[in-house]
Amino acid sequence: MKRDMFFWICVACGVVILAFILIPLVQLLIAPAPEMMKKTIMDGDVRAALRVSLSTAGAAALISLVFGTPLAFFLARNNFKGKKFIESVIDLPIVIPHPVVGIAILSVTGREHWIGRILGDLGVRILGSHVGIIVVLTFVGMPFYINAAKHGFEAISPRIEYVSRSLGASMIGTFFRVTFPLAFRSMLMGVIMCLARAISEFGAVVIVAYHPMNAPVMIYERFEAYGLAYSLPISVWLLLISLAIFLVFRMLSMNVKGAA
Amino acid sequence: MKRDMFFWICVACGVVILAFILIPLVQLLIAPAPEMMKKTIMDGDVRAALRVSLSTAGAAALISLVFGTPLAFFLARNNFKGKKFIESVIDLPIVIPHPVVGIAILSVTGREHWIGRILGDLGVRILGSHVGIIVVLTFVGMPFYINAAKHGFEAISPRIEYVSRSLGASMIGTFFRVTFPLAFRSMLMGVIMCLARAISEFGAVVIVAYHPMNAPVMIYERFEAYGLAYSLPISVWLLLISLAIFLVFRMLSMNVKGAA
Amino acid sequence: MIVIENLCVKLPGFSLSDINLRIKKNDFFVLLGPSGAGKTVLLEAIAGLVKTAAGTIRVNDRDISRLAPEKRGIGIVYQDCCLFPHLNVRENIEYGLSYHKIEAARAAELFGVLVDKLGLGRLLDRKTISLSGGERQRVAIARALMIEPAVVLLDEPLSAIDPQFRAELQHQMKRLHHSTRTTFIMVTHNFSEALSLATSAAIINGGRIEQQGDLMEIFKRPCSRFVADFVGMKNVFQAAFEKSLARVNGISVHTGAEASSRKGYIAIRPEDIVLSVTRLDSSIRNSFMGTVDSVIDKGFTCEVCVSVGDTVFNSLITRSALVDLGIEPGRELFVSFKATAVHSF
Amino acid sequence: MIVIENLCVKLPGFSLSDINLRIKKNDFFVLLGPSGAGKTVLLEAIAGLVKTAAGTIRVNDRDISRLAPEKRGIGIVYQDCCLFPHLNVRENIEYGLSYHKIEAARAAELFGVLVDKLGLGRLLDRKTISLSGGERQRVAIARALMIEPAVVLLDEPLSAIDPQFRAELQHQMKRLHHSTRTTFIMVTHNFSEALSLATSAAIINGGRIEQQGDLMEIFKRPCSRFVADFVGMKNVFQAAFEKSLARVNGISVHTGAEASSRKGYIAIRPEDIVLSVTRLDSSIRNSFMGTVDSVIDKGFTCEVCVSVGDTVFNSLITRSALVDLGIEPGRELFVSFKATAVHSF
Repeated sequence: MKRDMFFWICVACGVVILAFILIPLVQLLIAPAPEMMKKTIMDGDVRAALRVSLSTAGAAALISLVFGTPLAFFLARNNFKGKKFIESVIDLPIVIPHPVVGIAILSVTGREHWIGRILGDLGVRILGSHVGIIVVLTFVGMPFYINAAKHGFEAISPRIEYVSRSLGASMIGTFFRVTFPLAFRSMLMGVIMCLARAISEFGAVVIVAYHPMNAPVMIYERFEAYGLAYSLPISVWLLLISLAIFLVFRMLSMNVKGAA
Repeated sequence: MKRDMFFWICVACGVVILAFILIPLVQLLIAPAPEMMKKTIMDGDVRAALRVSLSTAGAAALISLVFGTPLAFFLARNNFKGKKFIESVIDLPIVIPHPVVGIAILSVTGREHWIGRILGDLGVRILGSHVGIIVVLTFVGMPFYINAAKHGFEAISPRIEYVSRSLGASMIGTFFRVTFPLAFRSMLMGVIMCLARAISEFGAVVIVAYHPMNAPVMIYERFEAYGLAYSLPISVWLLLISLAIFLVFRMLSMNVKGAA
Repeated sequence: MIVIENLCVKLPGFSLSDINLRIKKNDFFVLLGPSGAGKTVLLEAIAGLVKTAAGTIRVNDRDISRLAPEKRGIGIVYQDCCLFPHLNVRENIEYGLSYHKIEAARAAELFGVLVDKLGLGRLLDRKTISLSGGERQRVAIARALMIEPAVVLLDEPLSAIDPQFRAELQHQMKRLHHSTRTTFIMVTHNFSEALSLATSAAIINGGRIEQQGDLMEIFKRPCSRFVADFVGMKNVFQAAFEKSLARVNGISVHTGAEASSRKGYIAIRPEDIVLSVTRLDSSIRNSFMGTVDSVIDKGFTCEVCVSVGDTVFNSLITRSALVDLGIEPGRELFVSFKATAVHSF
Repeated sequence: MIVIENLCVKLPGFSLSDINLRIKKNDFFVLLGPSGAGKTVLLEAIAGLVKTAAGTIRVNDRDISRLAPEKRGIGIVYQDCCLFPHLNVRENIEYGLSYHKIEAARAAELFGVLVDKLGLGRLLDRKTISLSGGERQRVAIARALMIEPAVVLLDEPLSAIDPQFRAELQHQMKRLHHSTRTTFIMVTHNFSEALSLATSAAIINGGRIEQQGDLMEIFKRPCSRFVADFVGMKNVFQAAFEKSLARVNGISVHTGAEASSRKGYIAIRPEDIVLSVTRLDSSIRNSFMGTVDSVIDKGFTCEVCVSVGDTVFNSLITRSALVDLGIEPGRELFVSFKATAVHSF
């Protein structure tokens, strides 16, 4: 098993790609001085923006969990005409350009559209509100949760549920006693992916709600208004949050593979 | 097999989610009048923006293909210490908030950083250039290609390559005569996913290059400057391009499942 | 008594048509068939796990065809066991108890019997992931029997187990069947496994029941070419019948009875064919001189192919007989079989 | 001649230790072992597909241990065939030709022979996806032999095939082996399959060679408890030896020769144990009265367990003998076996 040319081409490509990804990120992390980092996090506006990012993304993940789980389970267990279509629709938000998502949401929530009028009568504002941010983050994040949960459910043999039913458990009983414990980790991974996607979103949010300002919008504003140096510290803080979420996700996914 | 409560909960969630995704998109598609659509596409600026989006995204996909394929194959065939780390690094760009990607790229390509100085000496400008857009789009798009290609390679039993080698073919010969034909569709799907992701990017691009203006940036500019109505037609054009790409991808992925 | 009438199942690319079965209470019934014959689908239809297009299933005169699986009282044991991986062995076995009104004392007694008969005593606190194939299968059987179902369906329980341990589990299943009042319906594609466990059986192929009844009867009198091939009837020849004679490629074979049709098949089990160096002076009516084509060693026994003209007879003999007769390819000898060993159809 | 010396392979969670094998040129050699014994890994090590930690492999006096797989001239046929799905049958078989300097005429001749002997004529233009298991396996064998390798490695070629078709492929493989100069090394966990195909063999377990040599010799004289169990020596007892007597649970068993140690095991093959209703008046030295425990029906043969005191003997007899002797559980009869049938180790 000598190392041939093919091996060295692979290694070279690997080194180039890793450097391409890591060098900018590491540079970003070491760029601001520690005092600057500290000063930034003491700034009330920055803290508010980070809080907006985390709370709206968390809400989007929760909504995806509640509404997405039954649909994911249904798709994992049933084959029917139109299933491919439904799966395609669920994947749609992933490929839609980010500002277009914002434009699309605004186009149905304005006063000219019946949905917008119903929302208005209910006192729900989308443009420039927390609710609006949560709506667009759910839109972009939900496919990640549904797909992860669906894969988790698909990995469980339907036969194991059949056995549970033959032993006397109903469908709902089987779901909570067998399916949920076995799919728990996949569902958690889905929630985290949805969260990560929601926190990283900028293009759709900046259209629907420039204020209340979330962290990505604040980075953009500071970059535009004051230049690169002033946007660095808050970028680093947001990056650290994203990396922490990613790390949790990676640890979960490694355990899944280890157990399988 | 009666339809129980569980079934109806699943159906209800499915209807809510499909409506949530489809209604804004359909509304967006039907909002602008056909003449307006036509007028928009005759506008030289709009055409230029779409051209920038397509050409930079295509370049990013091509770069990902060339550099990513050997790495993806290597990861699919070898187990070694640090493999998980490398895979994590490759996934990193997916979770990094979009404006932070732009900030990170700028932080190493400015005059203060040695990489920026080298690029400057070579006459390569990142800020506000096609090259800059291609760099950030490659950054955000490459993970999608590498993961898809890796899965494609993993789905091919190494034994089938072993057989080819036992019959006298070298590693490179085996790759081109056996592995590539079998993984071709997965690689193509990876290229398309990379392309779709690159076309949809806004946050990183708007930081690195407001000009030359690509389509998402133009949508944002028109929304900010003239309001929702003026951003609609170009949003629809970009959405149609994304949907076409997505459709091609879906058709490919259905055939893969059909053949397996 | 289990009565299945006109059962049909339509799945994409596969269907079960018009299944009729009658299985006696407390029977050990075997469903035999090649892979892809629809055996597992039939079990799942009985258990209510796949949708049936038509037909009824009655267990002890109760029509269960429209009931949810959890209301049918039918246990199922899959080939791949399907243990609950997040529960230990004891929790797996006791899973169904909470859904059934079984007295605690009765449950404890039954648990003891199953654990004892299946040799699970030392495994009760183990995680299922650490069990061997045979252990997993025994846990799955105990779990199914713990709720005292009217019927237990076993889907090739022996095939995923190392050959060394098969005999033991076979033995345990036989003893378990004797000690319960549950009807066992087992699926297999292995005829000798069926012979060791069951007395009655049905042969299924391509989604249809080909034959059903007493197992030895099926073995001796297969009703179709497929059944004959499947149960190992190697000597199946096309024949033209004249009274009690069958003409096969110019050879006249005596059969035990007059044929009802003019054309058909005859079949002779390989172990019913006797080989000898001299013509046998006995009550055997069929005796032909032939040449040994080949000898296939099967371990304890050997399969000898002998050409008589254009017809090749397949005979199964013991190894010692092979040596005693000095059989080797090219040697001439006599092929003999009784008229009553000839089965025509 | 293939000589493997001190071969070691270290994989995560598994290793092959110190493998030594000598395989004659043009032999049909069988590697026997239970699943997980390391059979496939050993084949892949020989073919150069897994990294070896130590040791040498020589084929016809050429050390190939450091060569790339494509330089070794060793063909491999996997259990799951691994046909190239994007090529048709003909393209699969001819895949290796472009890498070998084989004259066109010679290649055409060889192609013809392989297609003919393996019955592939009608399949040549078919897509591999439409082939049955047996057909796929035959294509894989033809593909490997097409480049005339010095050695072909067969990884359980029969196990994925429906039982009905196994005998046929077995037959074809035997004939193919006779007509080529290629050495066949086949892996299997099925002892009777090995007996039908090969003459010499090695038994592998837990990554080590337990015994190697003539197959009948291994069958008759297993060198360890594991080999005895594996090849089906059911009567294995712990014994204390006194000259040519072995004491087992209070019974004295005559053995053919004096034992070299004081403690050990004796083993008797089930088919060497004779059952009779009266004591046999013959040259048989060992004869004990016992009680029938159980009868396990194995189709053509039956396994009868007879208790003699605390010792249970396992005897394999034919069905007709079972009926003639009227054997059933509880019946008393004699268990007899020749001193030369007792194997001590």
